[in-house]
Amino acid sequence: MTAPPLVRPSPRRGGGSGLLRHVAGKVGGALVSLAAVVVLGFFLFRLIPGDPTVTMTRGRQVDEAQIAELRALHGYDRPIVEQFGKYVGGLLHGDMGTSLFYRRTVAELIGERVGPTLLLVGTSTLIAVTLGLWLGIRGAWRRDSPFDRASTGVALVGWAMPAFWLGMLLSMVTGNLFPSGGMRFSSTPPDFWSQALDVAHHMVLPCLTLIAVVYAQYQLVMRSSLLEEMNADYLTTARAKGLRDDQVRRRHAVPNALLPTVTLVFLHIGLVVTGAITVETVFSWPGLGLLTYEALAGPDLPLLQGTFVVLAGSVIVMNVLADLLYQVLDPRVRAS
Amino acid sequence: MSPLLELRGLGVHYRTDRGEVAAVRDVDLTLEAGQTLGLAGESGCGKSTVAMSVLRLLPKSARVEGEILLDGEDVTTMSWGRLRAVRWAQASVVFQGAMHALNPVRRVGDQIAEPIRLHGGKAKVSDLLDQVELPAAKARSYPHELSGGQKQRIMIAMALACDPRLVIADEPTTALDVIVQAQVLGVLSRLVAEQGIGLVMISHDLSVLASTCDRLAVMRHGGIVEEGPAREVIASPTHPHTRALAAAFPVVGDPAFRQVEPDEVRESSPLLRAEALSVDYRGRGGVVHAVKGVDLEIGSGEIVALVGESGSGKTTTARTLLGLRAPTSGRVLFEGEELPRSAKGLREYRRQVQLVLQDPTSALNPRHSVYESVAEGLRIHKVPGDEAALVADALAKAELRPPESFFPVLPHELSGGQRQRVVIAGALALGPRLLVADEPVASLDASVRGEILALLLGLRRELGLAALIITHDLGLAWSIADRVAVMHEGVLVEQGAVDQVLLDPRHEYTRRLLAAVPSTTP
Amino acid sequence: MGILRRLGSVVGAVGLVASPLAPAAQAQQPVTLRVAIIQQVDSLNPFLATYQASTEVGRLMYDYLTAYDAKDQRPVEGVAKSWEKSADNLTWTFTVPDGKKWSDGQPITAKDVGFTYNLMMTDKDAATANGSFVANFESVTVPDDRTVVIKTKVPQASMLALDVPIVPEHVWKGVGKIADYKNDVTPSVSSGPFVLSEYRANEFIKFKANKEYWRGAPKYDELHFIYYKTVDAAVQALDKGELDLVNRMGPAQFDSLKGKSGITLNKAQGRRFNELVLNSGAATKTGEPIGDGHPALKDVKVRQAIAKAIDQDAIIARVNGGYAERGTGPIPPVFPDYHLTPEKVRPFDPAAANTELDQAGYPKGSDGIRVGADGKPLKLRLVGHTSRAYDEQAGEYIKSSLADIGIAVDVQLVADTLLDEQGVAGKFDLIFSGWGTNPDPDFILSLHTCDSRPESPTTSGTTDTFFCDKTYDELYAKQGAELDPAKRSALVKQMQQRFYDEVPAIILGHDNSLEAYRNDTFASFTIQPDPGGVIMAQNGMWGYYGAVPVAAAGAASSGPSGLLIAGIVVVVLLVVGGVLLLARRRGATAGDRE
Amino acid sequence: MTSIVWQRRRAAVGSTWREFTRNRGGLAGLVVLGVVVVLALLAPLVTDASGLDVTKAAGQRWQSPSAEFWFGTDHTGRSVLLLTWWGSRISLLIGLTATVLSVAIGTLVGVTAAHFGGWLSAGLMWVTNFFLVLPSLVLAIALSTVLPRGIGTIVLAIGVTSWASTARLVRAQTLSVEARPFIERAKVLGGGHVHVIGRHVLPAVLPLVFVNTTLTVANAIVAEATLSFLGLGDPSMVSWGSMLRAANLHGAVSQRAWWFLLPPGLGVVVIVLAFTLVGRALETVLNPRLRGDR
Repeated sequence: MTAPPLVRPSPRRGGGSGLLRHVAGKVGGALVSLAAVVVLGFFLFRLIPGDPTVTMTRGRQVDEAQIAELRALHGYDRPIVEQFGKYVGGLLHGDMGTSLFYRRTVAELIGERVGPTLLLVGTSTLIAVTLGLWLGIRGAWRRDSPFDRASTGVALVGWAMPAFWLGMLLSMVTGNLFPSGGMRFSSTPPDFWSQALDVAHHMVLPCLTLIAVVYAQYQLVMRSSLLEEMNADYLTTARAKGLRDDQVRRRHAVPNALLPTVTLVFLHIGLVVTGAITVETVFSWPGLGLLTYEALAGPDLPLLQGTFVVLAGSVIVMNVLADLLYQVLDPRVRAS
Repeated sequence: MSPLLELRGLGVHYRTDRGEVAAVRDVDLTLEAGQTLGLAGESGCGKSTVAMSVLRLLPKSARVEGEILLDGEDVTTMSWGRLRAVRWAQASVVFQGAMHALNPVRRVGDQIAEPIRLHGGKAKVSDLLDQVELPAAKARSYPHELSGGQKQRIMIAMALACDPRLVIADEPTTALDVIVQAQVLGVLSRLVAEQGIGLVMISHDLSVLASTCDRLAVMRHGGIVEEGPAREVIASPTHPHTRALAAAFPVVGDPAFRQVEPDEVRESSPLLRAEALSVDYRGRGGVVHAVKGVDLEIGSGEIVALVGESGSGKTTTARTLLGLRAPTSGRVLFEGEELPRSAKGLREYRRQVQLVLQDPTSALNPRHSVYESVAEGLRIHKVPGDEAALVADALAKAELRPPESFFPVLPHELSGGQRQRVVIAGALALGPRLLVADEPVASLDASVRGEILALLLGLRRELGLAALIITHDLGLAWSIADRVAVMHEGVLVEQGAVDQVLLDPRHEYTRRLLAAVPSTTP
Repeated sequence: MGILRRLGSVVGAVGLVASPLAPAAQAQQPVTLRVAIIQQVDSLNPFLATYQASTEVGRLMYDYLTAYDAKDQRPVEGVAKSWEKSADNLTWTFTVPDGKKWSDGQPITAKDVGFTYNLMMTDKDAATANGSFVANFESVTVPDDRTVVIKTKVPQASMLALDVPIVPEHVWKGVGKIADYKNDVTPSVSSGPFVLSEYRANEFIKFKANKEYWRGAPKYDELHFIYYKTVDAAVQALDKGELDLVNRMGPAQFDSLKGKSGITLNKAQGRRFNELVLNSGAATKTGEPIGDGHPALKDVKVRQAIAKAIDQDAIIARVNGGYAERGTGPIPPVFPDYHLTPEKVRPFDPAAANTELDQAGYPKGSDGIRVGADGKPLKLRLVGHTSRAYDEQAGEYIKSSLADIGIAVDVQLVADTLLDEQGVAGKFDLIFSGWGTNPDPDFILSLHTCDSRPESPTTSGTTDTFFCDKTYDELYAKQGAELDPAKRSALVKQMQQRFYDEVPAIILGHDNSLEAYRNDTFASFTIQPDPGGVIMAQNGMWGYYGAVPVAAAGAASSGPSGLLIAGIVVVVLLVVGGVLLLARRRGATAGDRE
Repeated sequence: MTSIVWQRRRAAVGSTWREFTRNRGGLAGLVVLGVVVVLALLAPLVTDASGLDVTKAAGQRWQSPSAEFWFGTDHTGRSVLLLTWWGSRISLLIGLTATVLSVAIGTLVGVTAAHFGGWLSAGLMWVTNFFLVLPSLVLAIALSTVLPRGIGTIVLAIGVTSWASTARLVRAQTLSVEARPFIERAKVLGGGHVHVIGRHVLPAVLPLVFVNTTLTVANAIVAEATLSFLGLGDPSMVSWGSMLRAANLHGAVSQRAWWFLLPPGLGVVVIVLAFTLVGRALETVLNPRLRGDR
């Protein structure tokens, strides 16, 4: 076994005893994990000392009766188990409570922020994956070449950078080229193309920042994954067959090395999402990350709880998808 | 007309951190079409390097000198384009360990078809599969879905895809069970005969080569020490190395190879008994019955061979006898008493029964010196007395002399045979009465096998040590065991005295096993 | 990085070329005032909106019964043009003039006023935000379309400062449950100068000029409030021309814009103050002590010594960057009628403070820290907000200042909620606090009366000081009933003097309001008060309403047009880059290798 | 006999060191780390901590670099050089402490899960996988929000959320060591759990843990910077993260105050890069599989 360069593709599993059973097992496991996130989300945010109703009524003259009423309204007077039950019941109906700060439902707030985050994270992931895989393949194939050394070096530097710092630097360096923040100008004409271009324009810097910080993961993983395959006997077989170098790489080495990497891409979407917290903060991108940051200021516990459950939950879901994708992609796992 | 393959003064050097290391020196070989040339030698003798150099498949750190003439054309001076055209179309390779030589994520049919498409051949995958006696439907399989023998046949089919004139088979049957090995060798021989292909066959196993090759070259330390017609080389080897190699593959039934003196076989009191032993695994997809109702007895001072193919349950049986896993049903008796279950009781038991593992390299912690490895058991059991003296004594018993000089040595500084002696010394330090040896010589080079076996026999003679030897090799059983037990799919199908079982097998499976053993006496 | 930088420079080059083209592409844009909004808008529903930003937005859509004059903030015409009160000061009659219209063309009548007030008096949800204004109302009646009669239970001094948006009855009577109504239907039915035209939570709020506005339509077409998460982002945007108006700037940001072409700065007197509360004995209404304040702080001499030891000018210079005015009482200089100028200004004099403490019986211990009569050393906790840079820095100053007079301070910065917790429960020795003030001093003065203390140890009061002083309370009662402005002013000043002398809190400073706007798009704004007033966060909407665009400045902003081209450039670059990469990859793989 | 053992160990360390020094990146990283650590340790001796006190700030606000203030001043007039210097102490302290916590938990869980099978192992693996999947920063944010501010909280938040990958790595390595025949031999010799873990598993796993540690430190330092940037750090301490937070809050970008933005950020980059390089070099040395091609 070996230490991971930064991260390591999940180990391959031996031939399963039926795809269906495996899928059921995975989905079941994920449901348990989701449940754990929900439990964690509830009890973690009960750790904070003090009475939330007092906080809510700060600066207002209220009497005992009003406090009691508020407590009853929010259910704080019930036993903790009952509160938990109510919370879970609410979650199942998409009710995550009400933000103390915005005075709107958490579900509604999260709902309107999901889109921008998906757009930002999706775009940057797509580009980062393409870039990372390409660089990783090239680097590994010409191991220790100047290209390999340079690109690995650059990747490591990118990886070492705090995303928010890079973001601030970029916006300082680029001057007036790109908007200072937000997702669109208020004065852009409402037609689709103007809006799309406007959003694209706003997205350049946050996207670049996320890519620069994230792509290294993919590059380094792809590189080490391919390096591991480089000495594989089947590549000698392929060469012996008379295949050209690029054919050996494209047809044999890369497909094998790609499998663990693809899984990783999905696993890392969770990390990208958390990276998005700081990047969205720096660029005022109106997504879930910024919402989390805003929730920190109070702190707005119901909102924080909501974003926690949603972010952690979505990463778990991604993880299951990755696993299922792996089932489909890798014949060794897929077949009986 | 030039020969199919001619090596003239071939030398291969590897550049390493410590300078150039010669892997192959001054090798001259010639192969005519329709001929089979065997290349024999122990691991590291350079035989695979020779094979790989023919298609210039050596790593970049290798430097090749001399000429490699393929149909009169020198491979070493070919342009890349020409070389690519020659690869597989003129000469193809059946690689060692088909498990890794096939791309795990592509269907085998595609992999067979790949060179055909590349070199513009006309062969059909289904025909090729037919030639190697596989159904055409297997083309849609992935490598992991096939058994070892099937994969090796796929490799052969692939090698034949472009009608090459030369096929190089590098250890094509290693890691296959005897019966499968016999089948694969049969396929290869038939194809050579039918299609007039030149075949270079590389193996460490002289018996394999003897049964298939016309000519035989024996390599050692990168050079050829003996070459000639196969029968001659084996029947009357001139070089001592060849003799050692030949001796390491005992011929079942040949008294010359039987090392047990008849008078050594004596009646003895039972030491270890297994009664109706069954072991189940809880594996993927349900329960696996690994061992089914085995009754086995080992007398004190007796050597019993437990023979079977891989997966027959013999190793599981041994683990259970050692108390490393609990039987599902049945029981194990040591000197008439059932094995203890408590950790303390088991620890005591293990002073009596010790294990010798297949691969001494991995059986020794690479970080521990010989002294530490041998003293490990003494420390665990807190054996009283002078530790250093006890260690020295154990090493001496394992014929590592002078023992003190081995104390600080790390395993990787020892040869394979020495390592196995260290393992045995570690076991002996505790003064056991029974050794369970799991394939004790399988991973050793042929030339040192005899020594280790002789050591085991010597220990029996001097210390009265009983042994249960687990092996897939009937020749080995023939050479040192008093009694043989044959295991097949978890069941002991036959057991008895060696002469009786191996010379006059009753069970059909034993007969099949015996028939498949390649023999150096044609 | 290399790639990024290269990409950046290429984009940069193209961007430079592109900028001059910008105005041409931008002919028929409406004239727009773009304003940064940093604070959240909690609701567009005026009955629910409590945040300052929300009420400011509300003022654009809905006039109040009366307004505050832009120049000196005295009551002027709002929905009502004139008013009179009865001799007993309990009945007020307001007249709504003819001719004012809602933006949908319906007339504005007294019925709308009556509907609004009555809704707040009957529907608990409708009283959420501004219920305090009508809490004292006996009845609101509408004898005819032009007249509103309000009867109060006791005389109410704030009758001409009822900060209640008057909503159109014909829209709101069909609303149903007020608490659930978002009021984000566009276009809104407005009585104010602007009509809501688009609302995107967390992105922007757009308004169009209300052509029906009775004072006359604004001089430009659209007003956009654009969200920025940090002031810094807004300042950058202003610098880049993406914005026209920014407020709430920090001193550093304000300074950074000094001397920039195209930007005019406005340093205005603010209505906010920062204070350091000293726990002079937290207790409930009934006088039951709560919390764990240091007993020495109950001694007014200690409090006065502390006040003397703190160099307020240094804090203003360093922490406020000079952009604040020295505090005395809670009412800021922007309201000169009520602002206190003490007869004897307390000097910054650590030596005197030391002497006073020595005399008062707090000798210094061996470690240099003073010890009280009870043997308790004067080690004080100072609680501040982690979220506020001011607390962090001012805390350091206070710590070192008090160290000079033998008082040890442990600065504890905590989350806002925790700070609230501790503040409400009296679990502090020193704590940072602060308030914004209204033109009418009643509320800010009420905070320090005995009745503002909490009902019980587990509830919260409105007070932050827990101050309870008979003299102060008597003065408070008097000023509330005093309807003669001059006399009331004197009373208010007396109260503040009492507050100043008793030192339940030290008013550290009244922050300046720091604003900036682009003078290449907008020529002028109406400030309140004039001079020295603010553009944004006024008691009114004058700043936005009175903005005058630069003639033909309609498309001066290069932002949106530059963006079109830059956006295209980026897309093109990405495509070209991709093609190049592919091409290079082919080139690379064509090479031959073992 | 112990002398032999020690001699051998010294020789092993020596050869590892020689191999390590052949990796130029790793060596450079190590030198940088050494310099930074020494500087951080020297800070109280060489510099005057009172310069960190806003009340005693020596300079004007937002001064650009000059002879007096090499890195300029911040929003309160303090020397950015001094802040960065002292900030390195907190960043390193938190990074290292959190790593120790994380690696300790990870190693314990990993070895336990691999060595003792059964329900314990299954349970531990489930927890490990759960933490592995859970975005650690999100959890760390939640933890630091609900716990009182301070260095301890940050360390706890980072340590408790980042151990899972170590645990998985250690578990895999333990499994692979335990699959080796010498473990079976040790068991047959009568060795119990303590013997097997102490004599065979840990010595084989620890080098890997060591490699992992250097990479974990890198992660922990970035995590600290991120948490501090989000305002979850100890507000009374100057760390690189809190400096960047201040830079962001007080408008370093709009001021173009690059001198306030660059030093703390570069500090993080350099330290993280140094740890990563050292980690990668160690990995090449201690892990033969990645050692140069044959």
